[in-house]
Amino acid sequence: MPRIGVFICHCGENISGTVDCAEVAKVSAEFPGVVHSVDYKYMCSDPGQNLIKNAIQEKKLTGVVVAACSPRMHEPTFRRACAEGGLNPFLCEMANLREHCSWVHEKLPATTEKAIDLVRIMVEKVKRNRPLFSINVPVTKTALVLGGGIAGIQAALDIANAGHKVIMVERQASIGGHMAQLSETFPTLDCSQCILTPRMVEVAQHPNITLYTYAELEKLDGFIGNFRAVIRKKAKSIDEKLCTGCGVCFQKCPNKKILSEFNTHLGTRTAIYVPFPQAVPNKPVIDREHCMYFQKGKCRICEKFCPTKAIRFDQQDELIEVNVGAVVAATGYEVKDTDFFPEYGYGKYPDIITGLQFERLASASGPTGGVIKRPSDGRIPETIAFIACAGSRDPAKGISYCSKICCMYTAKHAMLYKHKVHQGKAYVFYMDIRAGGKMYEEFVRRTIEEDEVHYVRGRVSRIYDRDGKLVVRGVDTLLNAKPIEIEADMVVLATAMVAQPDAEELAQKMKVSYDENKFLSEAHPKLRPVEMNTAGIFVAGACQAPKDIPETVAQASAAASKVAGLFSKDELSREPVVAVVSRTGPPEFSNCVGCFLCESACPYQAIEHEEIKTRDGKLIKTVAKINQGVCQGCGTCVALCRTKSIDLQGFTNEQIFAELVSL
Amino acid sequence: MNELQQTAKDLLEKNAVAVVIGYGMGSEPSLRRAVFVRKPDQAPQLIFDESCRQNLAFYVLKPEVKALGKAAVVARTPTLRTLLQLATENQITDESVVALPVGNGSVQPLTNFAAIEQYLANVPRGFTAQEQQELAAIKSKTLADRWAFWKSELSRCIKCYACRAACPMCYCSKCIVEVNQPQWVPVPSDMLGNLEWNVIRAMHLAGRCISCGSCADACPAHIRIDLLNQLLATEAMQQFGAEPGLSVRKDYALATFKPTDKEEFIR
Amino acid sequence: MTAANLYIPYQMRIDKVTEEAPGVKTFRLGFVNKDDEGRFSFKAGQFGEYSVYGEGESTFCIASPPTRKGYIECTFRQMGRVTTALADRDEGDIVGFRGPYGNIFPIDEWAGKNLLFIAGGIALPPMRCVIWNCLDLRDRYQDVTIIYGARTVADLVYKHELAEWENRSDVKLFTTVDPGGQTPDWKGKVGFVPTILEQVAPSSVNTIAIVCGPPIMIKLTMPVLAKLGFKPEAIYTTLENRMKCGVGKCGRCNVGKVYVCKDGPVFTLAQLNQLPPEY
Amino acid sequence: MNESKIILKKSLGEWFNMMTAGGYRVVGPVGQDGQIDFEPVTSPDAVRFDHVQTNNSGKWVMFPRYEAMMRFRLSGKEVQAGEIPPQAPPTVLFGAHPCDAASLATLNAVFTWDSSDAYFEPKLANTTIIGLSCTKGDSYCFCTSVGGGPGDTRGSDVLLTPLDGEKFLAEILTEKGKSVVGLAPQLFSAADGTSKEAALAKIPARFNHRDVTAKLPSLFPKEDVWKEQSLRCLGCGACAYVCPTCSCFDIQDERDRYTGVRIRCWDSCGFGLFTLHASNHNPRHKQSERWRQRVMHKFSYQPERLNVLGCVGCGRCSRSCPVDMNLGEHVAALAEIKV
Repeated sequence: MPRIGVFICHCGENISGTVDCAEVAKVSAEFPGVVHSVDYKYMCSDPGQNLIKNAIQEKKLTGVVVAACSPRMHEPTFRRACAEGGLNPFLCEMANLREHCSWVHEKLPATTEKAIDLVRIMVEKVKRNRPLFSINVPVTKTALVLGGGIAGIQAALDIANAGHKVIMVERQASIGGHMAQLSETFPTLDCSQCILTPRMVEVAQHPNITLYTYAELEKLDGFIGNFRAVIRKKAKSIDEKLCTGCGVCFQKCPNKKILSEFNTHLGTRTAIYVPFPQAVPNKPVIDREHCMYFQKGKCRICEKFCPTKAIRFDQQDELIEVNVGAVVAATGYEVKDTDFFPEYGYGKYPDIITGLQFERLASASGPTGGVIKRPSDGRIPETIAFIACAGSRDPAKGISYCSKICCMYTAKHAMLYKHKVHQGKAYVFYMDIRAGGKMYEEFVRRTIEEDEVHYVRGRVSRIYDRDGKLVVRGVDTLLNAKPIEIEADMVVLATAMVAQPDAEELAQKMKVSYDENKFLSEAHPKLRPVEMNTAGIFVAGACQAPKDIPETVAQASAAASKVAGLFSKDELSREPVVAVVSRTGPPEFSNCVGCFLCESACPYQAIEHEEIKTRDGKLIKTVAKINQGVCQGCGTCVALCRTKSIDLQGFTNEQIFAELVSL
Repeated sequence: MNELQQTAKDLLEKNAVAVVIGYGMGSEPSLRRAVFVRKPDQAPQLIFDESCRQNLAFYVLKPEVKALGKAAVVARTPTLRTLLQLATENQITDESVVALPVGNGSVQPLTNFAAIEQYLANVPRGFTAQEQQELAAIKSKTLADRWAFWKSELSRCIKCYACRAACPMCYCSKCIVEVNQPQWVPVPSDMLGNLEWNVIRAMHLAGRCISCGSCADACPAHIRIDLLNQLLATEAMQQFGAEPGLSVRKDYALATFKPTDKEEFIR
Repeated sequence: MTAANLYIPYQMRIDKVTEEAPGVKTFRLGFVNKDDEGRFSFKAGQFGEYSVYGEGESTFCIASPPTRKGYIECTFRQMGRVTTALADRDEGDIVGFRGPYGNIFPIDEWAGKNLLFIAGGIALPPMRCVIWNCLDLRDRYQDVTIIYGARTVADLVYKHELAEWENRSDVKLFTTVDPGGQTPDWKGKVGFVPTILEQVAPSSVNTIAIVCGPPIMIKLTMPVLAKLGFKPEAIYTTLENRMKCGVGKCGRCNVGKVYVCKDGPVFTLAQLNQLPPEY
Repeated sequence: MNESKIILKKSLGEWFNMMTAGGYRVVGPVGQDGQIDFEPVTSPDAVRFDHVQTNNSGKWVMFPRYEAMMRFRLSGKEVQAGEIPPQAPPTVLFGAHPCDAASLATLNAVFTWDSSDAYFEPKLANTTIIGLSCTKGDSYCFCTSVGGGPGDTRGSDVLLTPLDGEKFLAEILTEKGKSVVGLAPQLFSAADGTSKEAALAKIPARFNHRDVTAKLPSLFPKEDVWKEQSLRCLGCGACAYVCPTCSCFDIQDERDRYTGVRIRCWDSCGFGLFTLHASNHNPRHKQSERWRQRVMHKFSYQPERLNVLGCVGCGRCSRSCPVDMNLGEHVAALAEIKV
């Protein structure tokens, strides 16, 4: 029979005020297996802990139940005390007499009876505890940063500056992301590119950062500290070592009419191109879809003119396998197409544009050199209407959330317009103004009051063309719901920020969860905002939810600090509360029948396949195996397993069963 | 020779399979029993008619039958669905089994799971009118009456486990009733143990059971275990859209979460 | 306890617990009720049903010799539900015991002969009873040779008694561990039991061999014994089929027309050769 | 002893009432078609006479599905344990067919072999069997192949044979039988000499059990035979549980908090785990080996060891088999094999 010690804490008056602690101790002493039972005023105090340590030694205890407060509070304290007393710390259990009993009941005999029940349950559990030992997992101190926007850049630089290696993967030919497309940034109106470019260059030059542009994550396996990523480096069709970035190639490329993605289709580019002049790396790639050679088999003009002979038409995609210890997902967002708002006429009228397009028009490096011109005829608009919430906050259109930045950038756009077109009239249609940030409200007020932008609170019902003017029709709900009609030369829609079109696919590749809008889900919305539910994967920026730049940068730094924290140790030590698959003797070797239903249930993808083979290598059966590095001990697989082949260490079926039977 | 017999004979002659698992004459004129045809000239033993009820998919997993080699199974719709569900659960592979669909005219062998999926796409499914009526009758009972009904049914259980043995989805090498650390289900057949056994089995089959009825056919005490399983199958269908055995896609209702899950039971 | 109802166990108190090897323990059990002790007697080779109240019964041999009065000992490996619960018992705890059941080693018939004991791993306990029984009656027998092997040094059970036998001049003891199972200071042999038996090559003349071990060891040892000239009638072993009742009723240990609990557990190889190989 | 009398069918109800009044629990075949079983008779009208066979046998009267033997309580380091005395209420098992009555000899042989079974023996001693001859059989019946017959008196204390729709010939065979008849002597009239033979069902013999017993040891090694026969066997325990002679059992502890009972309950040699060692070694790993054990045990081991046949030819195993394993057919086939 085990030798269990029971230690009842009064917690001052907290427990003893309602529970007869001496009685609990007395009754507990009679439980089968209990050889020692005492009560004490403060078990967590030094003398209290000494009671436990001494009893372990004097009574040769094989298990300890401390009946006190929540294990959240003092389990580490008492487990440490047990360890110091020479008992494996996992042979110590706590019965929560405070939160589960004394605090929630009145002083009645039944309260003491419940306390006795709680102790008895834990006695029965601890009898079946087995010594457990922390699991140590080695850590590969390299981080994989997915995405080279401002979130990825910030996270990569912070991690790299903390002294760890970083591998950055960017899908486009250049890092920079959406921030590189922006003109000025609210609320300070500093030039986006001016503040971003130095960071981009720093990334490129950082000795700790390896940069893969024009590359994507192909596959991610493994677990915290030990991921294995496969990166697909798409064929750039140039030899990056030889290319000097001189630009002759794209000057000579005959196909100049390709709509530039960077310029939001408001400008053009060539088939061999760098996305924008400040690109990092500043080396071109060939867009094979538009390259005449790849499409028609003829041309090769760039090759002819390349002074360093760097063009490689036969280049293939390359798969690179890297080992990393942590992953930061910073894959950003996309702007919602407005096709789904046919009443706003986007796509039908060229002068109805998105906010991001306006950024390019307003940008000094943009297609118009910073002059606000109508895409249709190049005229400077005299009247311009901005429509906020063009898609956001509209469950009927499938986007129920607020895109968060539109109020601010719309104010900024209106302000920029007024700064550039002094005589122009600017209208902003809005639902509410959400300007909750440092200096944000002041910025909006400035737009309204100093720059005299007309803010109209109301929804736009329809936009249509009348003699070359865009008639914006809506309701001004502030003036007795008066219908309002404005004849504008240009309309800017603050379209919703949405997840990248392949966000779901990426999330599945990384085996992390995502919400109904395909934004990646953090582990806890408040307390673990940068961790994902798969340990070792962190999230930064707008791939998690719409965010502005300061928030994105803050989250990126937070993710980086989490990574740096993870990398501060050579090995991860974690509680051995993980699932295990039982093994038996031959000929079955395990009760697991390999149905792998647990595999689809595991939220952490910790279930692996293990082949059991004979000595001469013949496959006997394939059974489940838990990757102890990945397992978070949630127990879902245990509940699901029909043959009870999976057990959760520290919370075994036998223990839980014994707890229930003892009630 | 009819088409079934001819098809079986061809498969055996071509060595496409080592055994054809089918139905043959049983002890009584009205009874059919499983036969294991291994020689082409035995093919005339095979019969198929209304009396052929057993879900032969069970035998695909039986070690002694497996040892004979690749098998063709005379398969009614439930059997086909069972095969797909077994495939979903990694118990059989495309290479281990050929299905001979019966009951729909042609006996064209289905040599892979994709073919079975395709075949099943055109087969009507759902409970029969009689089954639906029985289910509705149970559901319309008051809780007390329902409890009384099941108590009376399950009190007859002698824990012979014929239901489990006959069920092709009960393929665990060590069933939970045999796992004794802890002893999940009391060993003897008294009311508590009977209830626990039958309820646990029903839960283990929820979302997996394709309602072939083999359990009830096998029960020597004539307990309506099939009703219990059908009730849970209905729940799995209504709550989670679970229709097991229609594809090899892994979407076990109890293991996966879908935003469309109703989860009315926890409201 | 009523003698009339054979299913009701004697209550036994655990007087001493010895850790023999990883997962292997020996309990010394004394009768709680002295009347029971007075009624109780057994012979070498017999077994019993040991129980933990609330967990069930488990079958093992009586590992102490009948020549040591006042207690019985059992040695078991923690494997299933009951043995796990047993392993959790401590000195002073109460367990149940039904027995003795089964037949015996015919040690009286062996008088005047050489005895060769061959055991592997956790199968020494069934043999320890008869070894001590014979050693306690040492002058009745000629040479006594013991060959005992285990997977590793740690897995050897009764280490203190092995040392005692080692030091006795009237016992030839050969201990061995499987290749790879030795420790740096291991002084015994290294090799599988059949190999060591072949090396030691005891004479089969006027010798009884008693063999006990895992099925694979038995299978490989028998041909060596045959080669050494042992007749099937001179080779004894004890079977460990699954049992519940211990008295030939529950049907579990039935092999051919034999019930291991009643006709065994002790069999000569000659008898085993008559049985279907279902043990 | 063997005295024959006549009792009218309409008098049976009164006889039952007298038995109940006399302190007997009356157990008989009751239930709906397809689900007729031996259960305590609450109303004489509920007793069935027209069935070939009950689903389950009446062995539970002597050997219940579940039986508590010992209770215990744990506290501190102490255990209080006590025997649960056998419950053996005086019982009349009414309407057992001759095969069922014959099965008692087999059960008795097992439970009294060398040591006495405190739970079985008093129950058997306190049970009076009022047998009922068979006037019909079906293709599963093979009592005549195993030494029995539709009018066999073995095992019965009183054997009733329906002579026509109205009256029964009552053969009073034992003292126990005499006692139950003595409860209501007025209901019995002198026999008129009508032979019961004409009323009995005709059950053709399918094999000679002595030949089978003699031959089986030589069939043991013929693995293919057993494999082929058991290929469709599911390995369920239905056959063993409905069998009147199967007596394998399990012993288990059941407990809640700190009190519990040690019980015994039915088990089946058809289960894979029946012989599984704790080490996971299983002497009868394959279903074919377990099927062979079932046949050998009944037709070879028990006759050799206990001098009783382990089968009474009631056919329940085959009737309840989900996959139409037909014992009579299989044993007949074994009898045909040339060795």
